[in-house]
Amino acid sequence: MDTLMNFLSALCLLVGALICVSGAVGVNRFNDFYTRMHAASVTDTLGAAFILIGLMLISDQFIVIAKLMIILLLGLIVGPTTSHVLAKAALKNGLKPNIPEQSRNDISKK
Amino acid sequence: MIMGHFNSWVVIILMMIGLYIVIAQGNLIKKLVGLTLFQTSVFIFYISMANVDGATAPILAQGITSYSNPLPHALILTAIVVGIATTAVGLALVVRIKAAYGSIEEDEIDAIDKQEG
Amino acid sequence: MIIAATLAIFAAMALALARAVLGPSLYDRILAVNMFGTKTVLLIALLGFLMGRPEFLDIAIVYALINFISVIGVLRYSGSNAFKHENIADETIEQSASRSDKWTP
Amino acid sequence: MNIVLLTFLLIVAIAIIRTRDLFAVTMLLSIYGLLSASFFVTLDAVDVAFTEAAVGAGISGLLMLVAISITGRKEQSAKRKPFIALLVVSLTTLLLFYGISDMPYFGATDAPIHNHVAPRYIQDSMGEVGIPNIVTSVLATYRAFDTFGEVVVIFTAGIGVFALLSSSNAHSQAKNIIPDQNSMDKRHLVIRIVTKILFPFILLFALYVQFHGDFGPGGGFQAGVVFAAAVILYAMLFGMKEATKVFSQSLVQVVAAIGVLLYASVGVATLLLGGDFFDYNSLASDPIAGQHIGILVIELGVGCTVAAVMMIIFFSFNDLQEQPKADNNKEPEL
Repeated sequence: MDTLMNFLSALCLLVGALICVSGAVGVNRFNDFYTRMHAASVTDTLGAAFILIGLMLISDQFIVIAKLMIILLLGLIVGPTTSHVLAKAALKNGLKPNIPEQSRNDISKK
Repeated sequence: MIMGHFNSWVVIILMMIGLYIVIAQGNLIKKLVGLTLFQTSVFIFYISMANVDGATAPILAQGITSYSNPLPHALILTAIVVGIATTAVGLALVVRIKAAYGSIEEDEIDAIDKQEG
Repeated sequence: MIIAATLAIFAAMALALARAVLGPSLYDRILAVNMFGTKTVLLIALLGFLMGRPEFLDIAIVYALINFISVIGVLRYSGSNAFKHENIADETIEQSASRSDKWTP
Repeated sequence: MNIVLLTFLLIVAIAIIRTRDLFAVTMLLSIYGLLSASFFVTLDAVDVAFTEAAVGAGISGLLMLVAISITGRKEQSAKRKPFIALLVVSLTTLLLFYGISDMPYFGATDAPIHNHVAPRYIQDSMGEVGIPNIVTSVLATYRAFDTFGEVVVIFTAGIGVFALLSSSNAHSQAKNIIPDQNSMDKRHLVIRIVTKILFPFILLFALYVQFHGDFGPGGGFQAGVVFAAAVILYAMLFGMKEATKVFSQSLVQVVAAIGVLLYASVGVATLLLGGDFFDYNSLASDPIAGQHIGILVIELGVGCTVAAVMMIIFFSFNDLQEQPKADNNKEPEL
């Protein structure tokens, strides 16, 4: 049981860490603010959730699990909200998405 | 040997970066940022001094015998809040200077002063 | 495994830092700060376990809250007219904007 | 680990020098605050990290932003005699490097700082004060007079900001012209609802921090800042008018003064009961119980003052920021 928990937690931590790093790489490699934001916001929430769940699995005190739960809930509520507001504010203040010529034509046809 | 003083070196460099900003850059808000850097470097210095090898946070718990030094923590805790309060006073002064001179660049303020006096 | 996760968080922090320093537009910087804040929450949680005293997670909760508040504050004041996007000269986005101004969302 | 964090700190500080856009500088400063707070966690200073998290990353960045939105964003690229500055800075650096060369090494257990009063705090504070968080007992009992001074300084700073900003000319004009357009209005529905959900929990968390400070990281300073941050969030989203319905300027000012008075009255009460100034043992027949009462009351005083002063500062700046919007077009440098 204990080893199973440890294994699961290690798996969660590893997956979460991978997701976090891939998000950070995406933030640096995409060439436009909105694509960068999609990389950051999606991976932030998911990676954080995985890491926190991984930590929950190896902690043995109730209070620690409860606090991790609070952090997880906060992250799930706050993360998407800030991304939403950020994108909205960027669009409203005149930051245009960088869309290649061809796909723009596709959009305008529809 | 090298690692033993690494913290202090970084503290000195940070402090000097703050000092450089305060002396060399003309914008008053930038100067306040420099002061904040300076101030934070002092905090880091104190907290580094308080650290003890192999110790944990100074909150008593069973089965732990070695704690970090709590005195610098108490000093710096209050200093952080005082620091933000005094920074706010500085920002308020900057805002008033902007209202009086129409600028927050040191050179322009000097020029206006010379014209008037 | 906790150590591996911590190192990964450090790597992610470094990359977010690069975006904050380089970030051409204002919103890139806000994004980087937000991301940095999330990574800091995770780092604090991991450090608690690494140092063997995980009861100090209160700090991570404060981080999550304050991060939210500061990002909202940034957006609130970036909405005021001192921060309108078109006033910014050092934009690389601007060049692409001139190409894409026919497209309106 | 702390080496990595310190390197990050250096990178951010150098980036701050090189950046001309004040908005970007504020963002970097906020990252700097987050970094130094994580650094404090790695060095076991959880209480300090708590405060720095709330202050350095949140409030200080916000105040800078408000100030920048009043005074303008771009820094002039005036190169002003950097050689003299460089000379002074490098000289001081050399002297300081020489000065630290005989400091005790980082983490040394036999450093002088660890042999003076610290062992007494660590060994005897449980018996003398009776609370597990040594930082709180040092702050509130052993060095209560010192902390009192700090609280008075914070209070004075609050008064100073209020006096500087409330009497300005810009403030008296245009008071009734501008509607409440500057708050995020109806279009930010999502964030308003999320804030409405979170707001009571943040206040509750602030109270938890306030009263849990004896047992874990926390206390009056941190709780005050978190409480003020919650109110500031509300004021930013729903406008000053809504926020001042509950936390009106006069009420906040009175609370700030009451906090300081509460702190001082504990000292006076101990004097009257026959002890020394801030000697809580005389507050109850049992010394430990007396200590508990004393710490509870003064932490409450600290919390009230800090929260109220932070609100005063923010409200003063925000009032000013909302006023000049009407004639903002005149200002040339934007």
